[in-house]
Amino acid sequence: MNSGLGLIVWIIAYPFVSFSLGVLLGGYGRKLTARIQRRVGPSWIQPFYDVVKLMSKKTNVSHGYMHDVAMMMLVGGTLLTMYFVPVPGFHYFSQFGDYIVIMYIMLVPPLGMALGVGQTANPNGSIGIARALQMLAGYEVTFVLTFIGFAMKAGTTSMYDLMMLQQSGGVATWGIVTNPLLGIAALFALQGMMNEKPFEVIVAPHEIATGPMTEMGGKYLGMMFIQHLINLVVELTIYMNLFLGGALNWFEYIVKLFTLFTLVLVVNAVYGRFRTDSALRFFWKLPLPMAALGVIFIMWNGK
Amino acid sequence: MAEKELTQRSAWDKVLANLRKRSLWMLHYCTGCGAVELPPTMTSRFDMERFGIMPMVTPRQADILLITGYLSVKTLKRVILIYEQMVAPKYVVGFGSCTINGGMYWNSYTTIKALDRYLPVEMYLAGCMPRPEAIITGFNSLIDKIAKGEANSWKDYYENYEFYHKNQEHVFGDIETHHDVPADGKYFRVVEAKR
Amino acid sequence: MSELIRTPSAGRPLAALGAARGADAIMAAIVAETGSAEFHAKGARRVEGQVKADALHSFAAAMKSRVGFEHLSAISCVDWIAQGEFELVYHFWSYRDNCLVSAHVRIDRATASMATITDLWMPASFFERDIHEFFGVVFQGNTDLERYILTDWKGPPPMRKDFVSRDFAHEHFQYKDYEPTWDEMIEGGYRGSRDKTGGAE
Amino acid sequence: MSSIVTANNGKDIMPGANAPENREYNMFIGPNHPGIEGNFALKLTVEGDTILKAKTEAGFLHRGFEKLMEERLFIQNIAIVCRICVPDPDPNEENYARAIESIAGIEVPRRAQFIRVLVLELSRIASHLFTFGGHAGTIGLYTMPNWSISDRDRVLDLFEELTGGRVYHIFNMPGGVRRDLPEGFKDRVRKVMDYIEERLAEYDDLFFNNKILLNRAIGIGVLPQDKALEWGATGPDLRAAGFAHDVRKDDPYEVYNELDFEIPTERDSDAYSRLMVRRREIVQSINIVRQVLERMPEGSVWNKQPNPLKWRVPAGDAYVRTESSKGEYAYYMVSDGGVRPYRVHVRGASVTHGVHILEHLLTGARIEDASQIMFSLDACPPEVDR
Repeated sequence: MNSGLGLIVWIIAYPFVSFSLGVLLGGYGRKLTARIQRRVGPSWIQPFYDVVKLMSKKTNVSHGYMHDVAMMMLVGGTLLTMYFVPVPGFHYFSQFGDYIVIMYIMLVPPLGMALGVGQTANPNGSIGIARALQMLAGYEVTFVLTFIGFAMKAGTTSMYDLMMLQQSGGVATWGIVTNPLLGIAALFALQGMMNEKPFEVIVAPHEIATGPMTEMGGKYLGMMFIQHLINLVVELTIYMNLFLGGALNWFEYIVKLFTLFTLVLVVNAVYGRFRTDSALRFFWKLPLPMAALGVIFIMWNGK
Repeated sequence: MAEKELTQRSAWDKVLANLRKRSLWMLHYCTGCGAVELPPTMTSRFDMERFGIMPMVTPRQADILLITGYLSVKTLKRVILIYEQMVAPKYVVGFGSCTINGGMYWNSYTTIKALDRYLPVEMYLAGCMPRPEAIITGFNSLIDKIAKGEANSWKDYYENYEFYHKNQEHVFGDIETHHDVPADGKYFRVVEAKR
Repeated sequence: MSELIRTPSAGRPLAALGAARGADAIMAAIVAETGSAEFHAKGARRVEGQVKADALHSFAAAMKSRVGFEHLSAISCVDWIAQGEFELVYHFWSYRDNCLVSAHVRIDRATASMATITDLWMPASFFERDIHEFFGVVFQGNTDLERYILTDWKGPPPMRKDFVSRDFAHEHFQYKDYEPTWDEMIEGGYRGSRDKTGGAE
Repeated sequence: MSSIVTANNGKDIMPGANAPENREYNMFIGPNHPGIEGNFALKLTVEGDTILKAKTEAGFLHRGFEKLMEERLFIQNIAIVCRICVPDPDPNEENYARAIESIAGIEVPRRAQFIRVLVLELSRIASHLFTFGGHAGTIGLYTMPNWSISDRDRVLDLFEELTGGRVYHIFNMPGGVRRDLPEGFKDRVRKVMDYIEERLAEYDDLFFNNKILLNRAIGIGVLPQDKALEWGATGPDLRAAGFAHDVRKDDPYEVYNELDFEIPTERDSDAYSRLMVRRREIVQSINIVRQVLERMPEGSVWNKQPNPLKWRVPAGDAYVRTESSKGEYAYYMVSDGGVRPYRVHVRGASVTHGVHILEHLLTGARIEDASQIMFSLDACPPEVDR
């Protein structure tokens, strides 16, 4: 499938596939949260309705050039990341870029958001962005460290190779089984990466009115929603490929994706949000030492 | 005019309206005591999210402006600013008797008596205060209106801006908002459409 | 059932404040400490009396420090338009005696000026600002008398008796086409346009 | 903080960039603030994440109740007083009725007194459950509001059966209450009380012992006892500072002096203590409700009053106090012997801790904690605005 016509079809269809997956994930998330809260909850494809509604609004508010470009950086950066993350049947771009590339591209959306929100000149937005960048120092360091440890052991940084390595021996070779310390530390980082509670202070509707999204309305918010939904898939897939053995067929992929997301959501539903300083303190006290220990452990054993 | 517009709806408009009605975000701006019946409506027992209705915190994101009860002059000013910041199509829902005719504050020196003189009201929910069941029924009829393409009161604000602005000035003396409403009307092609 | 993290703790024992006094003992203490003799008991746990306007500040200071009434419950204002006076009522509560003392002060309606007690009780600043806003009484020495609730208000102080809410509303707001008339049928009737001596300015 | 300096001659590229007036910025929270019990605005002067100065702004809910009451008959006012405090309306009715009774010397039947206590305590439970939901919302734990507010609905259903209204009850009349208990009502109240007691254990697991709540609420917004007394805190906020004052005990009204209950207090006077005082008060209120149901005597519930349209109250004044779920709630009523009250002054329970105490506690706090501090004081803006 990774050549010729199949490849072109994949490149064109992939954004739509991951958007659809994102819609299903988002809808599932809202439904599951509602069930935990003893509610019926919205439709299973509610995010789709939301996006259609937002994109059909008559938007006449623009705060300037950067505000518009930021939306492209958001969606473009996320789509680019998406192409480099291998999924069943499509890993063509993995040969051109390993996890280090992904790491770089993944910083484009937050950067775009920071620039765009900066131009809206709303203090709530700026505070939200400041918090987002601070939180980055918490989860990003942890996640990168876990990856470094993992890559050192496997001797490769290519996400596809790492995935195939884990697939070679069933569950016993999954990253989370072979390196439980790294796997669990990365799970915390994933929670922060996805902005789910307890690391949700960036949007905190109670004091800063959804932070970066304060001034976004209509099509701008629609773009942010699309980015958010695709990002859900991308981030969960990255974790899956690194620690849960990835997936070779779509059935396995979807089962793992939803299971992982369920875990994230359940934690999200029963915790409040940390303050920024507490969140950083938490990251540097528990997951980061855990990841560092894991890396040291690997270095010790490796040589 | 409304009938003519209805017959002119294309198939795409109809599909869009049917999708749009499934997602309505309500601005969580509670102007009066009616707000106390909103938490029960939002939470487990009545669960508004079943219909895709969610509370949102900023005007830019919201579709529905719910005026939950009496509006004091001080709040009316904020409500007008908020309304103009919202992105069209937007719907004002008057909630409770006080928005209709002043309710039990008919002789109060700070509350306005008729909301539709200052903002275009899509729908009223009568009662002091309406029960959660009434709120949900009201929202469902708003959803039906949107599906049929009849919820066009927001255009009225651009078409008859002089009327609303005159009334607003009658209360405040002079009011300055951040939006150039007639220009927005032209941008949305609402004002031309009338001619 | 899970245990709560923190167990309840005992509060400050009321006995530490000293034994509670009865109304007579309180009145005796007031006379001894402030020299105001015009106080009388009014039901259980209620004592009230008159205080001269210029003596109020020293009276309040003595009440707080020496008589032991450490809580200012409220300051109320009444507009006696027929007598041309405002009546300010200071309500003091004693945690020790569980008794309320209401000190009534009459001030002239035209000058409407009074000494502040914000230096004694911080909560007084809310009540004084409120009375300033709604009655137009100026509290000398209170630095925070700017508009709080009626920020954009242009009319006269609304709680004065010569301000008629209904007339003001008719002038400034737009009504629906119908209007209730029941209030003209009952005793006393609508005090607005028929008896428009002061009215809304 | 060091100033921004270039290598060139040590000159500032941005002169004055670090001057205090340029480091600070203004931030507004509200009035469309999700989760407060009404509109209320905070104007904050902020440096970084720290609040340097806080100023409250009220008046968005001002309806001029005190003026409206002067222009209406005594009987009409019963219907509007409950609107003054939305989440906890019954202390208003209680105060209004008791002020008239005290001026006119009207007797209230004993059964009516018990029913009033029942209604007041149910209202307190409902109000506290509402507050838990709001407080949990400020730290982002949205499962809690979903649970506690829908449990509050069970209490509202009881109110609806008893009084006909879910939120506003218009139930206390001068001289008694409007209706007797319906058939089998006592059993239904007991059932709801048992249910809420069970649910409190679940709330402990989800909310009161939640690690995030402990992390965020302990040590936040500390109001020392001497300051609490000096600044005029009342009710649960004063009891959280360890000072056991409760109007129900110290200035008893209705039949509270015959009932057996405790006043929960806390020591630390932070946001968590104030929350826990309210949580313990629910247990006490359930206890009071059970006692009331058990001891309630038979008899009439209303001493008939004359023609309401010509109902005059003799000249006189009265200051009545009630313990609402927010604190000391008082009415000062003056009658000149006419058909309308001459003056009613409403001393809302939140006028001290909703305005000045909040301003003081916010100074030096962080933005993240602002809404939590506000909620922990349980200030009710409609009481401030009236």
